[in-house]
Amino acid sequence: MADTALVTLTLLFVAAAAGAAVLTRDPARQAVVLSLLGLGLALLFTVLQAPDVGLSQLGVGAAVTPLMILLTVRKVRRRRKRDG
Amino acid sequence: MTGPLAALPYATAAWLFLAGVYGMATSRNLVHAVGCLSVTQSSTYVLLLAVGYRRGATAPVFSDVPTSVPVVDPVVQALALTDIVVGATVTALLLALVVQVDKGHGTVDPDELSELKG
Amino acid sequence: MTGRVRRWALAAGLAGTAALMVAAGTGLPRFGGDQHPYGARAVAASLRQQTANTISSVNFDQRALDTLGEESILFGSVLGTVVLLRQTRDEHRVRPRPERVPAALRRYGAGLLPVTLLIGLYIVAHGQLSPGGGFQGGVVIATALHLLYVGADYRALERIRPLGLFELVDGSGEAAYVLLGGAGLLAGSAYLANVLPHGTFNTMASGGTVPLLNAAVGLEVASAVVVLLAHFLDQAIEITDNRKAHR
Amino acid sequence: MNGWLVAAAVLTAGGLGPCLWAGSRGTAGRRVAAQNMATLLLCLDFLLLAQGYGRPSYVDLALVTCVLGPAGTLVFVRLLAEELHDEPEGGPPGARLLTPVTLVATPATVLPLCVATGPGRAMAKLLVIGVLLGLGATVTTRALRHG
Amino acid sequence: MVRLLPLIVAVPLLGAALLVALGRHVRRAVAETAGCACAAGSAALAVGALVLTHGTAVTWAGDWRPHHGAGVGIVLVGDRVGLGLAALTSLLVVAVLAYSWRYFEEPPRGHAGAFPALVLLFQAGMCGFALTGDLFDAFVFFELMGAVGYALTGYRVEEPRPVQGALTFGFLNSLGGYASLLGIGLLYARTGELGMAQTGRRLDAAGGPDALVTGAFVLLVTGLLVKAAAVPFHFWLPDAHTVAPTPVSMLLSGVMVELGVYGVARVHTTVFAGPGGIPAAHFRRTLLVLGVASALTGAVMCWQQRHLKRLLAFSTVAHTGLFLTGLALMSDGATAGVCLYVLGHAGTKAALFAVTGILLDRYGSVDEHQLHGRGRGAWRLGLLFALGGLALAGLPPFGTALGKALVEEQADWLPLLFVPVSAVTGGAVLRVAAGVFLGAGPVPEERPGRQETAGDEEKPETGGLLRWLPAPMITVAVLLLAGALAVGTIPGLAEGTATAAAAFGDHAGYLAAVLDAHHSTPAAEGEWWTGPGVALGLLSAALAVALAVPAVRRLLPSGGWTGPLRRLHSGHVGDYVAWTVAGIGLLSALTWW
Repeated sequence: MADTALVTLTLLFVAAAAGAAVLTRDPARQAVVLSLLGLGLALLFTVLQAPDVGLSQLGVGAAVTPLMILLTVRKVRRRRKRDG
Repeated sequence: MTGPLAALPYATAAWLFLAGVYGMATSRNLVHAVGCLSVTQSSTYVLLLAVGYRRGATAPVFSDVPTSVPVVDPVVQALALTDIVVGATVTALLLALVVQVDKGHGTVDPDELSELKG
Repeated sequence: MTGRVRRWALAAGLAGTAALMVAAGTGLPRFGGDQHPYGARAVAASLRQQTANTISSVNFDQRALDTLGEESILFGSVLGTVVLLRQTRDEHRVRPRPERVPAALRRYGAGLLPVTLLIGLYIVAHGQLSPGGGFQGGVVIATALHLLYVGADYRALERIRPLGLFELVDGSGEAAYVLLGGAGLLAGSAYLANVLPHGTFNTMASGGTVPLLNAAVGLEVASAVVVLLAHFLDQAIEITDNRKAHR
Repeated sequence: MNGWLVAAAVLTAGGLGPCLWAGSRGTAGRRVAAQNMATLLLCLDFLLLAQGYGRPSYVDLALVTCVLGPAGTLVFVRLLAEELHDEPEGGPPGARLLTPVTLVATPATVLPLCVATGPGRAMAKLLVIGVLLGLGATVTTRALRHG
Repeated sequence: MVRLLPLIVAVPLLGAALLVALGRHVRRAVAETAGCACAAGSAALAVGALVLTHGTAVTWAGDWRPHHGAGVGIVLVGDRVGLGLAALTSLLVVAVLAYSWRYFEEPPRGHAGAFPALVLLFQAGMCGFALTGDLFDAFVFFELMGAVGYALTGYRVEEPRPVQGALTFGFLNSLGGYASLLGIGLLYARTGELGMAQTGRRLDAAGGPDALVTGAFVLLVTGLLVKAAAVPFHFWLPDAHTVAPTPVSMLLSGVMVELGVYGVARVHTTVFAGPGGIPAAHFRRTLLVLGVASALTGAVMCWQQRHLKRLLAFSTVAHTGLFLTGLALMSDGATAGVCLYVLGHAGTKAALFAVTGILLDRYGSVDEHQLHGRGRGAWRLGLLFALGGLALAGLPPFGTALGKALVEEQADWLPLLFVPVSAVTGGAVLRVAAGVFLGAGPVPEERPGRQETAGDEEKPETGGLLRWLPAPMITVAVLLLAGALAVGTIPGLAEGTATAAAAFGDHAGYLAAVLDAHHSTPAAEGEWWTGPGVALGLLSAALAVALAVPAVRRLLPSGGWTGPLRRLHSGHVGDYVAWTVAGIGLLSALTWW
């Protein structure tokens, strides 16, 4: 019972986070939502009894990918500012 | 899980795929589009792990449980792991290309990229 | 093409794809079912090979060729990113100003760096036993180094990050994986065969070649992620071009 | 019925859900604060799950979260510094919540778990995670409030 | 020998790893020599395996052989077609590395071996994809060639266009790859297997196909069709091939796209061709519609181009369409024809790209209008280019013509598609050859306001303009064209192809060879040139000339009616993504009803 509830809740969380990530059109803010999606996926994998995958997802989805996105955004903004 | 909830994992996978595609197709910012691509990709993880799930079973890692307990499918987990690496690296490559698109074209709005057509 | 045509194509495509998925979904087995033939065989094979973490056994033994491909993708993407984000002729580097970081943050970064490194090494080392492995641990190790960036500034990170060395390790990790596969052939078996003694179940020295391949992957992933992030950081912080917008 | 899993479910619905809500709207500062809160709650969630499933090895997830989570937040703070600069004095509203939540929720989760596992290596691991969480929360709150 | 199959993939990987690890310490010449040596070693292994083994070479990675048809390992299947493609790929990679000897002005600082290393990784991805007998492993290698392909396409980062083309390539291929993986997931849910043979056997045992099998098929082939650039999944191809460095375009057009076609056929014959798979009529209909659409779109768009590399890229779309049409017939004779056609096309197309690259480096342009008459002195280059055009049109005895003739024999209506399409693509090349190298006809006037990609902004890839023709470049182009000629003139090759095709199309034979180690060699008569085949080849070559001559004199209408089609090729990632999902919808409709 608690198992079912956990799976259902995390699935809903992931689905909602994905929708939010797509609809957040500003990439810097999207990076934050994507990080939340990554955390949600890590939790989902854990309740689906895949801790190995959850660990990967934690590292990649919650840290590395948002970092790369933010760095790209920063690079783009820096050029904009210089071009004025 | 029974009843309509039983379809929820699969429905979530489909939703992730379609939502990501929608985002990519309507995106006005290439960085945002790359983010949407990673949403699309997460549908594959969800589908794979949902397929391999087994009710009342635990992870196929026997460091702290006896080898007789029922476990979920390890193969899909290995596939999902590989898939995550693929996703991260593709994201990195595409973002690197976006940086260069910005340098070359001075924009990251796909509507303003008009060099290749016809 | 006008936005209108795109919207129609997109709407039709999404509707069609959704219909396909719904229809296909009706044929899927019930969520949480008991039938996993391949999974059951993989668990049995893993136990025969004395590998407690079945996922590691699948990744580094039973389906080790997939992981070779996966590592090559990582390796190729990092190389690709290095090439794509290289400093071109019309670009120059601007040293960033040293950042003023609050003392608490500085201490936190300095204190957490070794802790995180240790956790990363632990995750790599226990890959054949408990959840984790070369990839997961490698990412943690790479992230640990970047605590220097948040705890101090980019110059501090650059000082402990000899990129040449990391590239050497990156390449060596990939080469080690390929060569360990070849060892199977030399031993008279097949490529990537697990030819080492399998050891005792649930100890550090179990799983035959699994821990070795795992370590090779750990080396490669840690250094690959460092190199990857280094190039993004360089672009975001240091490299400046003289180019105006194209048009 | 497994009390630990029920607690995890409650934490997911009552804790992570609102974090997502707060993280998908509003200013950048509010979003980062929500993301930071989410890592904290996720870490506690992992601890509860490990106990609920009877799998001590799942604790590694919490261990990784409690170091990567704050690190991620600090990266956000550093790279979004300009946007966070526009926040009102004292940081975004969510940031104020973090310290009290940490101070209440972490012991409320870790101590019962310690009781359940009993003394030993597992308990030491739990305490380390608790301490790291507390430190992380303190540092990230400060960073969020002072830009 | 069979055990060594994985080395075809491993040798280039090792080469790439060493090139990166030691990249800072070796000189460029050493790095490039080492790259060539690794590629050649892999090529030798592939050719050796092709010559020394008979039938289907099967080897299990890690020695995880199945018991009673059930196993846990990954199988590499070196059947004739797979090995042949691996050999073709490797040989082409050697040619490309030789062509690009000292090609780029300077490699990235501290990375003398970056370009050869990337090409080696690309080779490993393509060979692995050709040899694997496992669905997920195929996905991994698919992604490997994709990821490296994006980086190679965007290699010249100083220019705006390559990075845009590479980005489009990356988005669409990744999207396709994820669709494929969803398909693999669905199949796994049904069968609990990942091996192609195992999956096929389980599907057959489960009885007739249902919506899940159809859905899995559609999603799985979506990725492969994106790679194969079939309409409406093709939009990335012209953008990527136009801007990629010339040696990379040679590989992309020469083999990578064809591997997508191979993947569709391979997955179909092994997994879906049995009683539990997709009904033959549905598969035929799907492939025919896509094939014909690609052939026509490619031909029309090819004719309209003035950017030489874009012109060649669209001709690849057209020829891919012809390959798909040939495979749709699902007969051994047609498959054999397609195999020969692919071989001939690889040589021809790579040679044409090679010559175009030389033009770019010599004259600083690949624009038909700007180059008009400037190639008058370079008669050898002109001759090569014109011969390439004739080969593309299907002039006997080139391999393209033999392949085309063998396919056309399979049905009466086929020449109505094959002859015009190959004539138009060949004619477009001949038109360019006449204008550039002979200076024939009036100088084309600009048509302002027209939506098109001109080729006058492309920068030479060798630093400065070349003052003479570099010997390695010319030699490679000549050898490639000679290879295309050899395909049509060596009877042994056609015989071998016939056997290969018969085994390739044998669903039950593949399953037995992989799972039961039960080898049978289906007998197959090698077809050879026939009177009608030669006549049709001559006809399309003549048509190509007949099209080119008035085009050079500006006597043909300007093709304003193609405007809407051209506007669809908008260079907009969002548009292309929309078309890709629309394509999934189209595929569903075609396969379902």
